[in-house]
Amino acid sequence: MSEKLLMKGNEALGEAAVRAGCRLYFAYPITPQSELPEYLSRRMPEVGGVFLQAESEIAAINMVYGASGAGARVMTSSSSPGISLKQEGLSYIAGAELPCVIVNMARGGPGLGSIQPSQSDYLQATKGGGHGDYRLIVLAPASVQEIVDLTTLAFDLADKYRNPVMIMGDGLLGQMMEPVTFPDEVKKDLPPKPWATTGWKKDRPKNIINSLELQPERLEEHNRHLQEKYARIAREETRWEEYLTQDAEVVVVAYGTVARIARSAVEAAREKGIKAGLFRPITLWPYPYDALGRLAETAKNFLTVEMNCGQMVEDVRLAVNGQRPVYFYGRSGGMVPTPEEVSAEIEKLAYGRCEA
Amino acid sequence: MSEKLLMKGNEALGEAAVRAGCRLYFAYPITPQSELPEYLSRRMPEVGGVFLQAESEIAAINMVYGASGAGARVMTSSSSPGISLKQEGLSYIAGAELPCVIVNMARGGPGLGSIQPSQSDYLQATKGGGHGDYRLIVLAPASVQEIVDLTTLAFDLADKYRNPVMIMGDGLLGQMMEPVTFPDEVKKDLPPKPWATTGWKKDRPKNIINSLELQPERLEEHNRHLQEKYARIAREETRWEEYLTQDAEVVVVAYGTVARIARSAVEAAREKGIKAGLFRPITLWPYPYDALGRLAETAKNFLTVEMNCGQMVEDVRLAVNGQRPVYFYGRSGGMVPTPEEVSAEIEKLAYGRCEA
Amino acid sequence: MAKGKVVFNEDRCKGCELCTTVCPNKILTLDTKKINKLGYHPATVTNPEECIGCALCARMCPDCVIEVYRE
Amino acid sequence: MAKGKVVFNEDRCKGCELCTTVCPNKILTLDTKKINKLGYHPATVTNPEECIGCALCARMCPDCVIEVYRE
Amino acid sequence: MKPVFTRPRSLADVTTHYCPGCTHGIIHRLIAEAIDELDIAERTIGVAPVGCSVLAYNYFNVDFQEAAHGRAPAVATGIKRALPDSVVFTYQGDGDLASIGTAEIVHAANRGEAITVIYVNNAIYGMTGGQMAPTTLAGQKTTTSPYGRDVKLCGYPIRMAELLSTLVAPRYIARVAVNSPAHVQQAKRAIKRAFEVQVNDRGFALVEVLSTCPTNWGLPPKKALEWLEENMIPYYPLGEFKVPKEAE
Amino acid sequence: MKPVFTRPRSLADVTTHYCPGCTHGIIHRLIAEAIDELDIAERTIGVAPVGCSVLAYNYFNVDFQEAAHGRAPAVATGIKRALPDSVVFTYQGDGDLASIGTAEIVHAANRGEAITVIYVNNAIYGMTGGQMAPTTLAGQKTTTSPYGRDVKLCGYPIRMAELLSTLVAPRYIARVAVNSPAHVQQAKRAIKRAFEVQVNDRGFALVEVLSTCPTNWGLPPKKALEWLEENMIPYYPLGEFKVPKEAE
Amino acid sequence: MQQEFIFAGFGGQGVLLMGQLIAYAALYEGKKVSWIPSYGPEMRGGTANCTVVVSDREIGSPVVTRPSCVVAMNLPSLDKFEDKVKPGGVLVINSSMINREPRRTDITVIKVPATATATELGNQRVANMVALGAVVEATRVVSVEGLVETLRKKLPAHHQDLLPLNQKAIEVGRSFVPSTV
Amino acid sequence: MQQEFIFAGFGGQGVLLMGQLIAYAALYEGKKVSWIPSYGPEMRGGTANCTVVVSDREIGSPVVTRPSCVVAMNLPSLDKFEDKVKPGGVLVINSSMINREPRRTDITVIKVPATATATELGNQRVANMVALGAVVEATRVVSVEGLVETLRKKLPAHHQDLLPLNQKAIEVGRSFVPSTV
Ligand SMILES: Cc1ncc(C[n+]2csc(CCOP(=O)(O)OP(=O)(O)O)c2C)c(N)n1
Ligand SMILES: Cc1ncc(C[n+]2csc(CCOP(=O)(O)OP(=O)(O)O)c2C)c(N)n1
Ligand code: SF4
Ligand code: SF4
Ligand code: SF4
Ligand code: SF4
Ligand code: SF4
Ligand code: SF4
Ligand SMILES: [Mg+2]
Ligand SMILES: [Mg+2]
Repeated sequence: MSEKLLMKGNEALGEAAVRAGCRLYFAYPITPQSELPEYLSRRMPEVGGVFLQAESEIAAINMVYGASGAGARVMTSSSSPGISLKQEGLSYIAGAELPCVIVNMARGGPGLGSIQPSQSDYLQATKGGGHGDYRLIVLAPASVQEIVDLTTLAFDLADKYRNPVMIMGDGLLGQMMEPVTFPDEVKKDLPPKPWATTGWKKDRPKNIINSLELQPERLEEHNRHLQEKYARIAREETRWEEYLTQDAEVVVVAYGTVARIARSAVEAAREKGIKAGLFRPITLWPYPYDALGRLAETAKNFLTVEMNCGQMVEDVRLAVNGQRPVYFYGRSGGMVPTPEEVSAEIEKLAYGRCEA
Repeated sequence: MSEKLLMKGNEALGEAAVRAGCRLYFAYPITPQSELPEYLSRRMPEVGGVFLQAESEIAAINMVYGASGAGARVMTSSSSPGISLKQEGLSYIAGAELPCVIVNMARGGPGLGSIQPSQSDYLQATKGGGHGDYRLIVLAPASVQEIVDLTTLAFDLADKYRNPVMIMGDGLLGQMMEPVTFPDEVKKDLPPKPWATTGWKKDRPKNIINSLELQPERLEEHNRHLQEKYARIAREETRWEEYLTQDAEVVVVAYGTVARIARSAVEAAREKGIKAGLFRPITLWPYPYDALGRLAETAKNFLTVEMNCGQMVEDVRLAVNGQRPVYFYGRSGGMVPTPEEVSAEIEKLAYGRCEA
Repeated sequence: MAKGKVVFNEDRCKGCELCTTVCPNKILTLDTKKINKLGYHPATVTNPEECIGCALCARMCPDCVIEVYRE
Repeated sequence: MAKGKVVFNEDRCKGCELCTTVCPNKILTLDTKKINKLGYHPATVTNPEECIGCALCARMCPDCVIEVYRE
Repeated sequence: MKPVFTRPRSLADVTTHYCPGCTHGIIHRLIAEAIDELDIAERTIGVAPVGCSVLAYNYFNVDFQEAAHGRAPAVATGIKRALPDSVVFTYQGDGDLASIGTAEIVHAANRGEAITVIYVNNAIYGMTGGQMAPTTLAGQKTTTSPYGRDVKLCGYPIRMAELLSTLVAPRYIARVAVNSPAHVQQAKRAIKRAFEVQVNDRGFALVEVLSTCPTNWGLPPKKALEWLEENMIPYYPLGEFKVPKEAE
Repeated sequence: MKPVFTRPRSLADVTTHYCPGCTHGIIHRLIAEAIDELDIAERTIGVAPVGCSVLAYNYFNVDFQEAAHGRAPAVATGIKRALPDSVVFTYQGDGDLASIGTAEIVHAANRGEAITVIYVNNAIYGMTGGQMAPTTLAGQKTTTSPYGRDVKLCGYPIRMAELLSTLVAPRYIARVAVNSPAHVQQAKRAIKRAFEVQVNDRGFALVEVLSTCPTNWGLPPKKALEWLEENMIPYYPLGEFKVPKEAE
Repeated sequence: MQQEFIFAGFGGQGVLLMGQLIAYAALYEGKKVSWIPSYGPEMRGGTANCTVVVSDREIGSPVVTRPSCVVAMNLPSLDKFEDKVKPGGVLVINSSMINREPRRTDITVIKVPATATATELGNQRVANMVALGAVVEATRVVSVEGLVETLRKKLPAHHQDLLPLNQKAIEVGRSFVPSTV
Repeated sequence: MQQEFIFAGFGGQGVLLMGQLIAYAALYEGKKVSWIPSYGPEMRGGTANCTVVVSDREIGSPVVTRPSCVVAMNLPSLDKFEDKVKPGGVLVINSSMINREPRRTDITVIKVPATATATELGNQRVANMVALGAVVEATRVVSVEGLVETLRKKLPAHHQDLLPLNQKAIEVGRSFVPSTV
């Protein structure tokens, strides 16, 4: 591990990608993630990699498709409106089972919205903003160091499962500086990709990167294969973190930036003698339904806190499945909930809540 | 009501739009909805309307934005990949609160997929394929006549709530011919739109069509306003149909094309003495959670049937909220479930099911 | 004497008549008595000895049905 | 004698100096003693009597700060 | 004394958010003057882009729509087709029009939509903090071309006026600059003409305006005017590329 | 007897799904011949479009990627940047390249991506059943221009070769046709040259190929060749619009 | 009562129209009907088919796995659909274009030399009407009068002169159905 | 122990750097730190600020509603942030640029003529260092030695000659803090 540096989330993500062996990056500027293309425009040439500013988000995601299909570790990034533009491309990439990393440093919506942090792209990321039955693996870091760690993981998971992986951040995570360390070694031993289109020298079957299947029977077959893969990912890669949940009566569920704020609130509640705990999903898909559902045995209430109008709360409800009440507290449009606000909500639940 | 005609779903939709007062239509060809632009390319000039084939789905949805902002009744249509491309535009339209109608004659995915019918864009339509917290009203017809009726309704709801409305069909509905009648009268008394940009003659405040709000406080305000509107729509506009549910022990939940197939299966089951019933959501958003949840009092099992790998089943679970088991049966990739397959699933549940 | 020779991969022929159109000697035609695997009347040569092996037919064939040989 | 007259909407001035650059008589300058509402030193005219009312300053002002009058 | 220069009525009486010396402001004023002179304010609808001029809707006394990034020509098409008697103009930056919005401008132009496009080329992405634009000059340093634009890797700056002039339908296409009073006067004539073409000929008109971005060019406003003159004009020649037939 | 014409090795030995007499097949063969003659099959990667040639990946003996509608130039860019020594070509229809994919082709060309683009202009959307394309001729009837293309409402057919030739970076741009043996020979030379430009000069090359769609034009294949000659070539002149410097 | 039909053949044989005429005729007789075409890549030049459901009640699935009647106007259609006919159902084959015997023995097979008959009648394009005559005769899904009336309504004005020919074709088609059916 | 800072001023006053130096110095002393800038439309030409949290434990929210210390380098910053200082907290104001008195009485106000002092020291750009000296003296968030050491590490090689000036500025800045604080 190298020296601790203070770095912005966006830049740390770029450096982590380089160290994970990513050598091609295609993107289009948008606030609040532009430090990432800016960083990589300097850094990629240093390592013999490719930084290319695409003409649009759509071009960028399709460049990713091409480069990934050619066997490269490749990344793109954007923020909310730009991610919406990539939905067709994402569906194609998932359909053709191409590994790649997509970063969303989300901002307030809908529409042009604001450039302040938000989590209102949760459903888009986890339920499929594009058409068809497909899944992105969605990783939600809560600190700059975790951005680094999950970026490394993202490339590995992408290759392991031939699946696109999204890193779901927000403007705050992208702009924030925190201390980080990087793995010293630059990733060299990348997995072989015998399926990639690298030129057909007749030493293997001809490779075709594709998501078209005009025979519905065969497309159904392909969908079954995808669903089996998704089930395997759900079994093997679901990640979360629990904090003081063992005896918690009020379980706060939050991810990313909000999870940090919620932790402060949980600590404040504990100081007041309230048995509060924090459940933090790290993979938003696959969602830790089982782990969260298990907490319903001890918890009396669940409080979902999000920087949106209520999106992950649906997954919390699905996990809790009617065993306990699930409440929601959210701020939207780029507003960030404060620890005090969350504490107040916890207290309401701990001391009995009037409204449903 | 005029004479009964046999018409394809795509064409009937076009005619219904014209009779609902829609005078501008922008779209890009894609199977299996191309009969709709083809029909309107002939029909619009007859009524002095505008048919314009856009250079892309993205251009089309943004033309819709402009025309709707200028006060017109306007529509676009596409099928799955093309709908994915419209996600940014849809988020803008929802954010700016513009009334319009979007048609998705869905096909098998993900990616290029097939051109056969599918329901695998359910989550995209209902949970927001675009960024930000927004909702489309989503109407799911199950016959050509219902396409006509819901198209008329779509334009009215759009104007009433200043909200985009999606008609969610599939390739089969678009291609199928069934008898239809149309309302005789062409809609004339369209609601006034004082907010539209029609040229500022200083007789009202200047009109701006917009979704930008750089102050997060104000964007949050706007989001609250939207959420209140959505809550109102949910209260006032949730639609569904129940068939033999009163005493049903097995409740099949299905919409659109699949609901017809499920109804055949329910009838077959009743003939065998099985107490089966059908719950058919007509609005996919707002989803009839309450009505469906109430059935948990009598039903023993819920069986969700979809032309996908399991999407609406999440909403069924949310509605049933753990009170009864919810099962899923689906076909994907353009395959259409048969009444026999569904009957077999119903029987499994009626006579006890081994697997969970 | 034939300077050239044309060989048809008959089951690939779609009976489009582009070859028959361009043959300078007009010696190609569709064999209306045959139906090939694809369900078309395949092209055939009527007067093989008049073929000059110019390969115009082959160049115009969209389905690469024709091979041409020359002395 | 002044043939022209310039009037500044001072609180709109951003002190960019485009007007001062183009004035043919170089009679415009930033008033470094003043800070306007926006926090800038606003432009001002040093020798108003030399103004010929050519309006070049106004045409170059990105913030429409200047009105020009002429005899 | 008679007023020889006053604020145009169609220009809203507010402070803009533009940086000091940014010539977006001049271009706004020229548009407002054209609208006033043609007396079309009451039927004009503007379309704002995503870019530094995203708030343009606040700066004109006409109805406005805010378009998604690059899509202003499509939005304008929707408006114009809905209201054929309106006067519709888009105001777009070079990232907006020449990068993400390439398809929309090419096809609006090709269709001959009766709209007026004001295309502000400042060789950079202003709003997002100075990234490279497709119009960024060879060797020019930006936050995403930190070693200077390498034409081998990113290609040459794109000349949209020339490119669009190959199309049949557009009636008026010109390139002007706003870096000196003389150029501003030319620009004014071109912009007015671009509106006239819409009003009189129902044709498509586009004016590319070379503009400065002192902030992201890292230059004081006065120097920015010079940089434009010395670097941009040689590569982006001024002139009228297409003019309505009767006036040819 | 010696073979004077045999199936090129790079053309897969399978039946295509194209309609009888559709000249997509001729163009496929010309590409395969160029690949064979330059002996680059083992490093060639094709990019198929969405359009009638969507299944092109089955018809060549080279690795292939299937792109989303219009995005082939972006996909090709990704491949080429990942594998600079590969030979990458896209095969695109006129709907694909000149309509939805306008931005991608303009910018791949403008960047001078070292790829070869084969652009098949048949003045219609073939695959989806004969809708109007941006290239559809004035007055031409299609399923979405049932009264004939009205240039007042939809603009004039777009000439992409000319439009792209205004850009600096492209090294080779030509328009050819495949409606007669002589034109096929010209087309063959142009296509080969477009690959050579990629291999030798690392430059962008595009060949627009005028092609027939007997099915959607509603003409027998032979008549379609004539229709192309009589209607398309006058509007879409054949020729080389840009050639590599040394050969000028 | 519900009957399900698949009409299949080459693109040019008018099979989609056959289905539409049956659907319309049934509609005029107060039945519920649905019609769906095959659509997709096979469209291009190849075969086409459509499925028609005629019923007394609301139609559930418009997609049919086991039709009560299949009309095969050419060999590929017979190959594709023969196995799907519901046991006890009807299979009408255009024997002019199909030179093999059907394998099924649990259904009623009606051979109609539709193309040949049409050619004899002077217009190859009415082969579909010949087959339709047989269909109506064999299944009684609609009355012959109803079918002819439908034709009259649906023939465009400038083609009304073709009505007698079509009517004749239907009549001849009926005659190929053995009276035992 | 946790301290939260907001550094605010004009874009050119180096307020983002002030925050980063404190964050680095605290990091080197083994603390947990976070730094966030204001970003957004106000960036352009206007004011800038950053928030720094220094803590012994993992930092929860990096966003701070009630900072324990605010540094206002100009008047708009004072107007914006004065009310936010936590009761009992510290408010450092650049009195060279701010001509009004703070209203708060429940906090410690430290007036530092930062700009004037920097000008006196010969370089107006070290005004931020003057203020930083006061901050460190008043809050003890890091040691002065640590801060200077951090500066040494972070000054680019070709600017190391500026170190003495910066150090001097910090020292003078400290002197503006009354010993009672
Ligand atoms: C879909 C989308 N992509 C990217 C952005 C971010 N963005 C905002 S403005 C802009 C570019 C502005 O540059 P330009 O069009 O040249 O206008 P300028 O600011 O220079 O006037 C970008 C990329 C966005 N808002 N939406
Ligand atoms: C995003 C998207 N939009 C539309 C389609 C439907 N579509 C498929 S091919 C095609 C056009 C094909 O025309 P062209 O590119 O000219 O190729 P051709 O078939 O004529 O060779 C369209 C619109 C699609 N598959 N995806
Ligand atoms: S080779 Fe020439 S002469 Fe021989 S058949 Fe072909 S076209 Fe005719
Ligand atoms: S050109 Fe080819 S496919 Fe067409 S008829 Fe001749 S041989 Fe057959
Ligand atoms: S009007 Fe002319 S002379 Fe007078 S101040 Fe302005 S530029 Fe100078
Ligand atoms: S040009 Fe305008 S804004 Fe600039 S200094 Fe002069 S008056 Fe002020
Ligand atoms: S960033 Fe550039 S273009 Fe934007 S307002 Fe400032 S100077 Fe003008
Ligand atoms: S539809 Fe047209 S372009 Fe497509 S294969 Fe058939 S003839 Fe060729
Ligand atoms: Mg710009
Ligand atoms: Mg085409």
